[in-house]
Amino acid sequence: MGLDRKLVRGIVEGAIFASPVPMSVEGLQQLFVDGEKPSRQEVLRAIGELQTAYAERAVELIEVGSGFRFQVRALYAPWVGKLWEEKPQRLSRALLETLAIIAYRQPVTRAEIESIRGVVVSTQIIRTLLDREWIAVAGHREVPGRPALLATTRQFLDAFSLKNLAELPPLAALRDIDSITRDLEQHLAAAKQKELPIEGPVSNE
Amino acid sequence: MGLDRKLVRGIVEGAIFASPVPMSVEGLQQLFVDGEKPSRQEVLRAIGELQTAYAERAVELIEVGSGFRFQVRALYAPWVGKLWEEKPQRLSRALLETLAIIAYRQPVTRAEIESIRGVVVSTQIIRTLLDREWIAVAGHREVPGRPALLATTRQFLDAFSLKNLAELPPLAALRDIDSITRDLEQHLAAAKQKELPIEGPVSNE
Amino acid sequence: MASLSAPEAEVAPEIIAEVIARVYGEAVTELPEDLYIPPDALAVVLEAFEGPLDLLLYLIRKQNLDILDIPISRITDQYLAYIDLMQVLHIDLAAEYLLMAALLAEIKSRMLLPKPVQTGDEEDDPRAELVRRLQEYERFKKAAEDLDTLPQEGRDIFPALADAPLKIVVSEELMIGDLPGLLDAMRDILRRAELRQSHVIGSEGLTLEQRLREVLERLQDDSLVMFHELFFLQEGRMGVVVTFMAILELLKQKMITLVQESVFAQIYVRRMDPQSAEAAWA
Repeated sequence: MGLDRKLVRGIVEGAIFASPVPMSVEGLQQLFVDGEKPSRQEVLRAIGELQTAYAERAVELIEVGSGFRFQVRALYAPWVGKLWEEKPQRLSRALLETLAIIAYRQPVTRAEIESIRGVVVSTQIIRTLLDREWIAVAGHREVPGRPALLATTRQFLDAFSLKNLAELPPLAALRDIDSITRDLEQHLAAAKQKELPIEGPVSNE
Repeated sequence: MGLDRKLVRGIVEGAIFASPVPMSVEGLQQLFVDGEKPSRQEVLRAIGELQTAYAERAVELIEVGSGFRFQVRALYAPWVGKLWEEKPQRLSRALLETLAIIAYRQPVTRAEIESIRGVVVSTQIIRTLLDREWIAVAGHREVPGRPALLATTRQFLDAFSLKNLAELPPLAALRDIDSITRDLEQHLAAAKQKELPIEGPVSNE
Repeated sequence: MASLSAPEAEVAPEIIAEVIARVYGEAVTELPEDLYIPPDALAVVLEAFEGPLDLLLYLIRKQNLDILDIPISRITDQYLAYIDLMQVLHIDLAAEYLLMAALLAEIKSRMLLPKPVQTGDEEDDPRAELVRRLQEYERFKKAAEDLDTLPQEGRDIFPALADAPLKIVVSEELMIGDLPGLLDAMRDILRRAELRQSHVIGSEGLTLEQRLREVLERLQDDSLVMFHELFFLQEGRMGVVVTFMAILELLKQKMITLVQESVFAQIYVRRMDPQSAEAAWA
């Protein structure tokens, strides 16, 4: 019965790395078909083994509220943090569209975003939005795979100079992602002119 | 001078994992301040060491068009792919053909693509390709209308796990236009002599 | 005009022998062999073709013919029958299909004309341009198939990403730079401890060394513990102060580190390096 222990561990490892959001034990179990599904214990054991295996690595496997994720060790933050420092990467259309859909349809799963946009939403885009804290995981849909439900955050409102979601441009043409992303772009440009670095070191007091 | 070799390796490791897009050697070097910046060789050595260190892990460090990234080993794809409820839709033939023409003939105008495919290229397809950042406008042809010249991007290479365009599957299986024309002429001449249009030597494939 | 030449006999029983289309004035009563497809499926079939060149290639390949030597008359007839049928079935045809039909018809008629005496050998076979286009299209059709076999991100390839390290990482930095923040947190804890002061248990010889061990034990695994979780409010002000001093001491010795995602966010405490810390306290 069940899969080889090493294979289970590899799947757990790969899935935690590939998932843009933390993976719960149940979420990990659901990657397996019924006959081969490892028990909760087996998944936790695999996670334990991975934590040991990564003891000497630059990333660590940690548990947070909604599950497990790999995270770069704090030791490397001074260097790795520079990835975010400079270039306020320009927002791609794909990113803006994804964001617009999340803003208007929240909470939504990635699959729903994909079905609206008609193209695959890359992990990088979700990751970037999570990194900027413009979106967050608001829960999980109770269907196989327990996909994360994504929603926008207060930081999103701040970044786009919106007081609340009601201030979003009205969704007159439900399908017209084009005009919505244009609106978002304008909002962002206006917000930028007014001021404030979007994130960045804030001095105390 | 410079930083401890192990520290450099950890920074490289952490940065490649943390970056939502592949990291180039230069990009990695830029994480360091001037005094401690490792040489290109040192960065590449660190990458080599990491590739060895991850030999037994479920993720591997590989080089693609725009740099280095970690990715889940193909072995685990069947399980990890289930993270997304819906399989990404297959790329349509129309999109693949358009993309192939751009990849092999770049830079090309839309009209040139249309003349090869014999059909109008839908705006939606070009939009999708631009949106995914697989293609970009590389300039304009200096003819009336100044049509955009389309070319593939590094993201295209990344998406198809290619280091560079030379790694594209060769078009070699197909005869170049000159020899086709030559063959054709010879063949037609022969056929004319016989006066029978049918059944020539079948040479394709 | 030649009638449909290709498909002899073999009419599928469900095809009714009535005029189903007119091709260049000729009544078509039988579907060509290639068209034995349930009519409903035709729309689907047409969608399967990427255009007239693709359809033409299909007709040629299906009969194992060489592109270089298309029996133009036969292929033209088949193509036209196809197109005509589409129209009968009210399937919208892109203009390109009709354009190709016209081109084929033209080539066919040119080939039927007696050749004028040639002045040189430069005169092109009327098929040459079409053949060139078919070849060219076929190359890219194949290239597109090849492209589709490459490992594709999102389909076969999944990038492995780790989260960014928590943003502001401090041990000594926090001691200096964000001491106010730390003290603020402390003040909150003390205030809460005071609220509980009512049932203070008489201080039972709490030593700093003992507290150091306890704090480290709390941080045993690599996990982050919230700063305020290290305090036991029941111990009252004294216990809280001892714990605070223990934390400061551990920070100084770099046994632990404080982590804060942003300035007003929670402060977390974590062990610096489990191995060396273990050794130091063994």
